Amino acid sequence: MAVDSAKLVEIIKAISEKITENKEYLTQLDSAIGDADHGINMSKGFRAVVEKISGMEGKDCGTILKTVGMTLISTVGGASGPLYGTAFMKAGQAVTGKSHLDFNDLITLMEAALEGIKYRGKAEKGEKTIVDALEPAVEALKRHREEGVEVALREAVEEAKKGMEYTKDIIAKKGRASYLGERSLGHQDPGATSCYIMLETMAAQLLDGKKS
Amino acid sequence: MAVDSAKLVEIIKAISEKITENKEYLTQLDSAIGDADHGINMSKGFRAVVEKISGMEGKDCGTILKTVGMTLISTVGGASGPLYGTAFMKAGQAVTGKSHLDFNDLITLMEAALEGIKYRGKAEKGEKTIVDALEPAVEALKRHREEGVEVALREAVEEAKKGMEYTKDIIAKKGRASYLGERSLGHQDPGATSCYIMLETMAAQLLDGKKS
Amino acid sequence: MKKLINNPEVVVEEMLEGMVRAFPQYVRKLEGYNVIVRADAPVKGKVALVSGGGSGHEPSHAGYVGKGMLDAGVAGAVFTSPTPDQIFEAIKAVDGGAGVLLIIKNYTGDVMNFEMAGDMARDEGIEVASVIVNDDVAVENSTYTVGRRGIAGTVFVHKIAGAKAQAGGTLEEVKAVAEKVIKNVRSMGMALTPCIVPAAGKPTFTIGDDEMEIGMGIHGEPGTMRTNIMKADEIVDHLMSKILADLPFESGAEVAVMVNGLGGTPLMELFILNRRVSQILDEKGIKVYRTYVGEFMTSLEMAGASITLLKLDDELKSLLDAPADTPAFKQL
Amino acid sequence: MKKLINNPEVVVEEMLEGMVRAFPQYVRKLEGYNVIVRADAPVKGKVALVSGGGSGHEPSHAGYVGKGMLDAGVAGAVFTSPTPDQIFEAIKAVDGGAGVLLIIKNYTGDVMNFEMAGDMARDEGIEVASVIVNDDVAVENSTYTVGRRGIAGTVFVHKIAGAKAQAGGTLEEVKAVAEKVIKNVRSMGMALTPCIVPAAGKPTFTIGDDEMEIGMGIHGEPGTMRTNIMKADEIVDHLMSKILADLPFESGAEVAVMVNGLGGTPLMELFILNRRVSQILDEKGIKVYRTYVGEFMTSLEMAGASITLLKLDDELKSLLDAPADTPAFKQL
Ligand SMILES: Nc1ncnc2c1ncn2[C@@H]1O[C@H](COP(=O)(O)OP(=O)(O)O)[C@@H](O)[C@H]1O
Ligand SMILES: Nc1ncnc2c1ncn2[C@@H]1O[C@H](COP(=O)(O)OP(=O)(O)O)[C@@H](O)[C@H]1O
Ligand SMILES: [Mg+2]
Ligand SMILES: [Mg+2]
Ligand SMILES: [Mg+2]
Ligand SMILES: [Mg+2]
Repeated sequence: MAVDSAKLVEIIKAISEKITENKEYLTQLDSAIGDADHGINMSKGFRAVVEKISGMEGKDCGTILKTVGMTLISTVGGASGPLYGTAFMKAGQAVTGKSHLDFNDLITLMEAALEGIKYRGKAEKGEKTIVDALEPAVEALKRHREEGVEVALREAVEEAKKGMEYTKDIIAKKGRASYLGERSLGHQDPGATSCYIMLETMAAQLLDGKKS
Repeated sequence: MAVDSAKLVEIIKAISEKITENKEYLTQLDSAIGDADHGINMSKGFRAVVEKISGMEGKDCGTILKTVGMTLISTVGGASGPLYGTAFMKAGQAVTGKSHLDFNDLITLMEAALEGIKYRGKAEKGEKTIVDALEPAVEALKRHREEGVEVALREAVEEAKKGMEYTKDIIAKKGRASYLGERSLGHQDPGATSCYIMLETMAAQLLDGKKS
Repeated sequence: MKKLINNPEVVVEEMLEGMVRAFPQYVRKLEGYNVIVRADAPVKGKVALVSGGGSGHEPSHAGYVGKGMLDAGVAGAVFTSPTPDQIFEAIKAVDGGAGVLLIIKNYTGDVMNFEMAGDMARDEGIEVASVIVNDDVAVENSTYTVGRRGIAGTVFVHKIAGAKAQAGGTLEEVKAVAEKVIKNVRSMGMALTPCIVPAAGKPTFTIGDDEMEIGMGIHGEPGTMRTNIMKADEIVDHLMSKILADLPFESGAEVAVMVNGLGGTPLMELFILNRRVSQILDEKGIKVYRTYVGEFMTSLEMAGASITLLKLDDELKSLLDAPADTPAFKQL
Repeated sequence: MKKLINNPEVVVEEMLEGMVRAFPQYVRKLEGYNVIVRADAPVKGKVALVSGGGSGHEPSHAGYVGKGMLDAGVAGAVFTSPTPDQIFEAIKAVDGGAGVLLIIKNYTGDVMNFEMAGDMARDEGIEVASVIVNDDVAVENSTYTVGRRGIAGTVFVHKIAGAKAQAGGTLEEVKAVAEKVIKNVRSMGMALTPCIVPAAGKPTFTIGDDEMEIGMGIHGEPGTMRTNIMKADEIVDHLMSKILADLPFESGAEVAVMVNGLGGTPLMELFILNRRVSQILDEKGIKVYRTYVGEFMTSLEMAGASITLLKLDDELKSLLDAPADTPAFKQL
């Protein structure tokens, strides 16, 4: 695997498209246990991101990722803006100056993203947040590092999905849903869902790339 | 015809009952061209009237009618309170001190009532108000004076009914419905309707009395 | 009927009790009457102002009882003018020897009940004058009808006549300035939804999900026109065209603006309306001296709004600027 | 969706424009940002107060910008915390050299965005402190969760910390008194109807004609309990029992009361609620020092209300009594 800046921009555009496709769905999930805006927030943010990074194909990957992060921070607001924004910022910082990303870079930046979200949101796994999808994915990437990018990505997406689905069975301890207490049970977390969508889209893009 | 105080109280109670029966209907008429409260206003007023005049069978007819008027004035509010209140007050003043009312007294007090309403509301016939039912009735009473109370009352009720129905065909010039302009066309006036109901109930009471 | 009430029969009494319990520093209630008066009433030597009408228009009118505005607010049943005896009690309680001005909104019922009360007070030797507010341009004025309704513009009468009385004006002077306000104030409203009178338990009218009512009164009485719902700016354009043409308000004039919510419309939307009001006035060369945005003359929980313009001269400006301290209208 | 708006995408911008056009004597807008600041900002030598949050809670927070309360209100998208750059601009615009206090309602998004902005400002050498308001007793407090939400009690923080800053308090002192308010203020709300976020176009939740939601937040987020609709007094009894038990408020205490409408509930009903609030406090031997009834922290057009009690001491009383002059909160 070798992702250049152009490919990175393409991946981010694909993520933006998928998020926008799922705008209603994410919002509906948020209406059950939050304030019915997660899809609106995320698609607004990624619309701005796509505008900002179009024409950045010449820049290094770190700069592109940091731009994504800054844009999310300055356009989304709410909880998801600072969280995903920090994740992309930290990911970008982890790969500063690189014009290409290999599989190890991918793991490095994913670890940084997870760390960024956990630093910003102070959530642990099991609290019904983005972390429940992201952390198992990052762990899978690391666990399957030796088996190569294809296996590792498939495992990561699989684990993210399981983590996302698991959020139905737990009580929210962080974010707006935590105010619901027991009533948050049975509902899938919107942030974990958007995280899974992003991971899955990224994987599809990378695996596509691999085949070509 | 000879109505004593007890009978007068009985008639007023009958009117109260009929008004209450028609509470919804009068309110519904008022909702089309007014503020949807005429039935509520009138039944509230007559509930208070019945309470006030119970036990007044010993008083003279003038006092009873004035009490009805004062009670309506001090409990109803809105337009119909002062209008009907003044009508009963004036009717009472016209028969002050009388322990019995004969047919001529009836005409006298009805004329006084009409005058009271017109003085208070400054309305003429044809402006879609109480006057459109009351004035034709009073005129019929006078016109048929020689033919006796039975004929005269039946004619009066007939004319009141026609006047009430005629309010559908005219534009309101007085009261809340006047703000509607042309849009008041096609709707029957609530006040004319309550007036017809009162006249009809009174007539039925008097004619019943006659046969017995 | 989704309302935070206990019993439709006593909403007015319970509301007044809640109000007096909230604002004992401003107001008290006359025992046995639905009348709210200044805590320090009667104010000796000051012309007293009495207003009122049906309830359901809160904070009108009892909310404006206090220093620099009203001396008494008389609360009728919901959307029903109070009875003369209630108004009479109010007059007696606030008369400080300098006479009493009745501020009446132009509805047949209100006019008759207030005038009867005025007669009763005059019989007792109290000097009483009255003015009738008729600011609603939705209603065509014609010599054959009862004229226009009084709506939110009434609050400007309270404010300005109240300031004149507070400043020591005589009954004649206070009445004169009230009439000047009435001559120079114009309003018009619209509604998106009906309201429910507690005692009736159902909406005052029915309206489609995509419809609105223009020229709506404040008692759930139908407006002058029903149309498809329009954008905020289009609504303001329509209302303003009627209001501006009526006085008329012309380039160079100075005005006070009131954007009044009818009860169910949030402040956010009122500000969006004011944006367009202010733009139009800019375009016309009419200067905005002061703006009031909020709920001043409501219609229970009805969604909708009215716009009021008051043309000002130096006298009106200085009286409008005067401080006022009441539960619902404060100005420093 | 029946709303007096033009375009759901720009409701916040149009609202702020309407607000600034209404109240130029009080406020101005930072060009390019959804930030409202005092017309005379920065006030040299005074500690500046910055609050904000999602829009849709009007008059919170921009309505409280003015003398004796806030220096800036930052308006996010409807029900969405503003972004750090907006808050950062607000901080820079109002810093008068004595430091800036951020008043944050306890929502994950608000806390993160305000804290990021605080970091940005500190990087530029501005002294910044912050407090987090969490008055909503509906939400169980637990060490495992993020704690309670901030709702209408926030307005008391604005008022009292604002008075302290106006009186010349240092950043430390202003922060300390804000924290004292937070420690002593408790609220709880309920809703009868949902509201519609303009950009979403449909209600935030569905609810039966005979149901109500208890412990409702101010963003259309579900409450803690859904029940059949109750009488006003029963609702107050329930909310008050939770509020009183929590601090606890005990006999002999003195309190300020706020009965806050969520947007669609008319003033009449708020007064009916206050009647019972005041009765209960009487029964418990708790003295009401001041009462505020109206719309202070809304949730668009949602029908419903919240009750807030603030336990007072001499310091809080004198700061609460201090004059304030802002578009939405005036005290003489
Ligand atoms: N402390 C946190 N750590 C990680 N994720 C969080 C945290 N708090 C909230 N989230 C995520 O944010 C999502 C909600 O995002 P969004 O709806 O956009 O913001 P808001 O709650 O401000 O409306 C939740 O579903 C949850 O996954
Ligand atoms: N000036 C008037 N003269 C006679 N009747 C009138 C006048 N104004 C109104 N009315 C009558 O009053 C009725 C309305 O009464 P009501 O609904 O009780 O009072 P309000 O209009 O104050 O709500 C109208 O239907 C009309 O018949
Ligand atoms: Mg959300
Ligand atoms: Mg009526
Ligand atoms: Mg009426
Ligand atoms: Mg949100």
